[in-house]
Amino acid sequence: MNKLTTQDFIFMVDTMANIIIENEVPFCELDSAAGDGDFGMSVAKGFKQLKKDWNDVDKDDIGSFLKGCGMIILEYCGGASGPIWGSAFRGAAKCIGDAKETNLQGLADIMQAAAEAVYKTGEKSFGKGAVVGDKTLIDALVPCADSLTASAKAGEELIPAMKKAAQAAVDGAEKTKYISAKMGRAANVGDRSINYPDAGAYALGVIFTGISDAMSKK
Amino acid sequence: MNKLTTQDFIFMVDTMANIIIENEVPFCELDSAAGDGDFGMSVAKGFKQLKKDWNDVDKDDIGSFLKGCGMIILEYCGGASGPIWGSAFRGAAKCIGDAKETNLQGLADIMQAAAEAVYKTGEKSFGKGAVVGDKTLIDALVPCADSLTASAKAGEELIPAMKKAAQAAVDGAEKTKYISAKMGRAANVGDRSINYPDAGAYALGVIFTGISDAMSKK
Amino acid sequence: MKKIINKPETFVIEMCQGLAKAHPELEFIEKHKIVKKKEINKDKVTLISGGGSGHEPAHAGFVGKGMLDVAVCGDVFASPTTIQVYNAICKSASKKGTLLIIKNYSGDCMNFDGAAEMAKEDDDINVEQVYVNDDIAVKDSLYTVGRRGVAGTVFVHKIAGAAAEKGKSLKEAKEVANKAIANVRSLGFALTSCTVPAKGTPTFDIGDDEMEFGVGIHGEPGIAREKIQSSDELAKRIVNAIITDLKLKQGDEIALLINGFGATPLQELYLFNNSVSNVLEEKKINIYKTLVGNYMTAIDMAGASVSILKLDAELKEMLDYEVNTPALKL
Amino acid sequence: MKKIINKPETFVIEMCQGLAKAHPELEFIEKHKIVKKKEINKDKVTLISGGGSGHEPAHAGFVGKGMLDVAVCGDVFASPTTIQVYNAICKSASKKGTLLIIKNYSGDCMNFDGAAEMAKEDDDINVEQVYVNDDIAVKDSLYTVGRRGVAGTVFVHKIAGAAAEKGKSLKEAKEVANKAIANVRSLGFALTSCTVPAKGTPTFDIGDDEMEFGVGIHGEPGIAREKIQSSDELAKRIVNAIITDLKLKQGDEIALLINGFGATPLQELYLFNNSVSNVLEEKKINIYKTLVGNYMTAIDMAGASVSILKLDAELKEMLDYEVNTPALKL
Ligand SMILES: Nc1ncnc2c1ncn2[C@@H]1O[C@H](COP(=O)(O)OP(=O)(O)O)[C@@H](O)[C@H]1O
Ligand SMILES: Nc1ncnc2c1ncn2[C@@H]1O[C@H](COP(=O)(O)OP(=O)(O)O)[C@@H](O)[C@H]1O
Ligand SMILES: [Mg+2]
Ligand SMILES: [Mg+2]
Ligand SMILES: [Mg+2]
Ligand SMILES: [Mg+2]
Repeated sequence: MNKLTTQDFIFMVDTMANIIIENEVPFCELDSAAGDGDFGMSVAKGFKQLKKDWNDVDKDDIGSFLKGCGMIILEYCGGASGPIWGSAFRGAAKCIGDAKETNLQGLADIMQAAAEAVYKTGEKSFGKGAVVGDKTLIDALVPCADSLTASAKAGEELIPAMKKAAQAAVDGAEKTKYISAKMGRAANVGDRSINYPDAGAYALGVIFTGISDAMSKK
Repeated sequence: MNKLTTQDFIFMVDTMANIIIENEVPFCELDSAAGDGDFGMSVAKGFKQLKKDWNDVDKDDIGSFLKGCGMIILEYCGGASGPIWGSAFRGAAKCIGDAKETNLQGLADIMQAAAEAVYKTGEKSFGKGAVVGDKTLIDALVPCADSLTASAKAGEELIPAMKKAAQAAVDGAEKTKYISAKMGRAANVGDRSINYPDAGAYALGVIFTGISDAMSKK
Repeated sequence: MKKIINKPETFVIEMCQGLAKAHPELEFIEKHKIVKKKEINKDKVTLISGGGSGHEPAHAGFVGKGMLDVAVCGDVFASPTTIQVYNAICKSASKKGTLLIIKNYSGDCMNFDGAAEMAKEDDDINVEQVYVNDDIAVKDSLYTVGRRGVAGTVFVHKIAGAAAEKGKSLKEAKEVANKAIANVRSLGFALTSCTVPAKGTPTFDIGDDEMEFGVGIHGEPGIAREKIQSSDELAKRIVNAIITDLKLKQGDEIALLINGFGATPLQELYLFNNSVSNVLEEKKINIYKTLVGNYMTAIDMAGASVSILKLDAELKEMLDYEVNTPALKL
Repeated sequence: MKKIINKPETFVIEMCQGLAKAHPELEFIEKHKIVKKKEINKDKVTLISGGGSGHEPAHAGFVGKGMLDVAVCGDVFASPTTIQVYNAICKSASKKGTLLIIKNYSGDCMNFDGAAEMAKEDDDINVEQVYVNDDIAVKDSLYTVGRRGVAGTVFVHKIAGAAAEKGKSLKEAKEVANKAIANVRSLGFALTSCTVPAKGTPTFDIGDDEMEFGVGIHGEPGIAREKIQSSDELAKRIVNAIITDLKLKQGDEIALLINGFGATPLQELYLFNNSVSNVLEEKKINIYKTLVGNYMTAIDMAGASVSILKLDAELKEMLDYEVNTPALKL
């Protein structure tokens, strides 16, 4: 299996939603250390709504599906997560367009586009978006996307590449423990965020690991 | 020793003040069960002020001394305790007048007058004063006064009579455990005051015991 | 004990000083712990209330145009002394006499009554008293001292304050205050205990899943210790109890006070107001006016009470009258 | 978790409904969680604020004459979404344009900015934004996102509200709001944690003798975890820090806000006001106006903050202007 169809994306987002909803409380707890403790709730809220409106989401092609998801996330995820996750999905949608099938390279491009969209969202409000080392979910998203890009270039298989990328996200999240936040709410507490991983980055590690596991069992 | 001089009364009130001040917190705790937890503080406040103004209190005769104490107590004891303890002291003062010396019979009369004054204070505000069984300090004060009166009649010695009277106060306070309050703030909680002694009655038991001990060691 | 405090002994005085500093139209007389209007209007009935401290903003926060002229501040949860009240009466006497609004507690009754007697006898001041007894948690019976006065007192201050401001006589002001008292009922519950600063530890112990139903504003026990109920369940139970006691029927008009006990935030009080208003709407009782907030607190207790004042044309007129005090402006 | 609540999922909606029921001049649009004036004045600049819920009475309690026209309510401590804010802008547009007053948090900035962009592009509404960043607990540096917006926001609402009411243009209202922002500083401390209803357990653990100095209004960590200090010590430290940051000098005139975080009762806030006012008096800084109360809370956190607004003639004029909202009436 080296192709990803619209159905695969639907399956991946569904898996993602389930992981987020299951982890609502732990994700909140992660955000308590240096943030305000609502991260799990904020993302879960959007993904719960997504599951509720699931039948109404356009599933004609990958792009329409991801855009539909992005709009619900923007409307229902609270806090910083709405614009960030919403823009990631919409950026990804724009990148893949009306394709109904893609491959590892396509997935890598989608993830790069998502990371780019998150950067732009931050840039619009703060003059500069988050980059790796600012202690945000970018610290997991960018290594993950880069790992996919490298795997595609090296001609690796899809599933192992996804597993490797998930591990890159986990490693990126782990690194956020040792730095102090420069973006997001946690930046307010400066060095006191040290020793706690960024909630968003950590969550992406959990989510990507879950998705690659689920895909490998398919 | 069968006489009580002005000096003895000064000594007894001083002892009383010390006991009250020492027991401020435990007396508050007693009042927490069915009352509002301030009894210790309220009485201690008046007696602390009394000790502060000690040198200015008229000590010419027993009556003037007790009246002087009563005015300070009325002015500085908070809650129900100001009017109650104030009236007790002023009632006692009126009874003994400008005598500089008295005996067991005189002490008994003073205590009866104090109890009567407390009754009158309640009557003025509530149409009826507290009687034994209403779960107030009357449940300790009246048996104490009655014991003194009986001892005087029986021609007993002063100190043993005071010890007996103190025990009567303690026993009276003990009995308040098994009844529900009909007067004072604790009356508001009715049967829920059962199992807890009345704070005022219990305090009188402690105070009279302390005074009779101190007098016997004199 | 976690409080913003210097030391318990000076708690009440520093608090009153802080209040007077925030509201320059009021003055605090430290010697007698009295908060009063700087300018006493000699041509209207003077209104005095007070009681133990710890119920802030009651009572000092209700001193101002259209409510009280003086608040007498006792120590925390302890009635002010007879001498304090006596001084309050003397320092605010008007040509029309003085009405004391007393919450029905032994200590308050004895001290305010004693002070009234002194002012009448020694100073020829015309003083009358009313006693607020709105708490239906406490059964009224021949053997007891009657019901406690709790948050419904705020309505009595408001109504009597308007009457005085409108130029009513002492007799008339007393009558309308007594009408308000006859028509107001309250019932509350606590989720946590309060902590009296001088004692430093909670007044009562309570389990993590428990509430004290029918609690008093000093953390006194109420009707029963129970498992916590939802906002809707509490609302139903409390409103029904008050409806029965006040004999409210369809179409009656009421004023509603959702009162917090100190540590319960406004968000919960508004949520609780939603529950309470829903029950009243179901019963077709018309809510003419609603107050939501911390009006008669029990230091830092978490919990709330509901007070309902049954209205007629006169009470409505008094309720609508302008009021401008630190804690109530309409 | 001890709260008056039905269930966490409906907490914000029920609370807003309860607020609208208590204040019939306001309406709550449930679909977008917006609390707005029933009648929008089309001839003045529209003022919109909001943010996560849990700060009550902020922001819905400041909707009314002389302050906000609309408050957009997020979930507890979570910014409202772009779509919510966008709808608030559309439903309250006036001929003079709309000013968004945003507390400086990533989520709020992104969502309010995104909504402003949508309203400008799609609906040709004239929208401007100001960002409140008064919390001096957070160091302002090139590497961070700037200071947090906390209780000083209440002054910004008040000042901008008066400017709008006086008929100023959007540009002028924005300017005076920015002047208020430039002149307001805050610093606070927490004695206990808050508990987010959805989480159900305290956001942070804190010892019985500890405080969080410099805490944020979401229970975020501040400057340091320390042993509790007395009211006077806290006042000295906080006032001195603000004086330094604001460069206040003898004779300057200020407005003072002693703000409670939710569970701290008014009595402690007044006592704290006494301590704070004493320090300011010593420094010969003139207190023109004082507000004491729960204005910008952190759910049920115990603690308080001090906000100081340095005044000039224009800010004084705006501060004195009539205001009539549920939570602030002057
Ligand atoms: N500028 C940014 N760019 C990318 N991610 C960000 C940015 N700011 C915050 N984040 C992410 O958002 C997470 C917090 O989300 P959430 O708790 O919903 O927002 P809030 O801070 O408004 O409470 C952080 O853990 C971080 O990963
Ligand atoms: N009518 C009364 N007659 C005699 N003693 C009374 C009466 N009412 C109350 N007491 C006594 O006063 C005590 C409570 O005093 P205190 O705590 O100072 O008053 P408060 O009830 O105002 O808080 C009770 O324990 C009881 O002994
Ligand atoms: Mg967060
Ligand atoms: Mg008591
Ligand atoms: Mg008391
Ligand atoms: Mg948040």
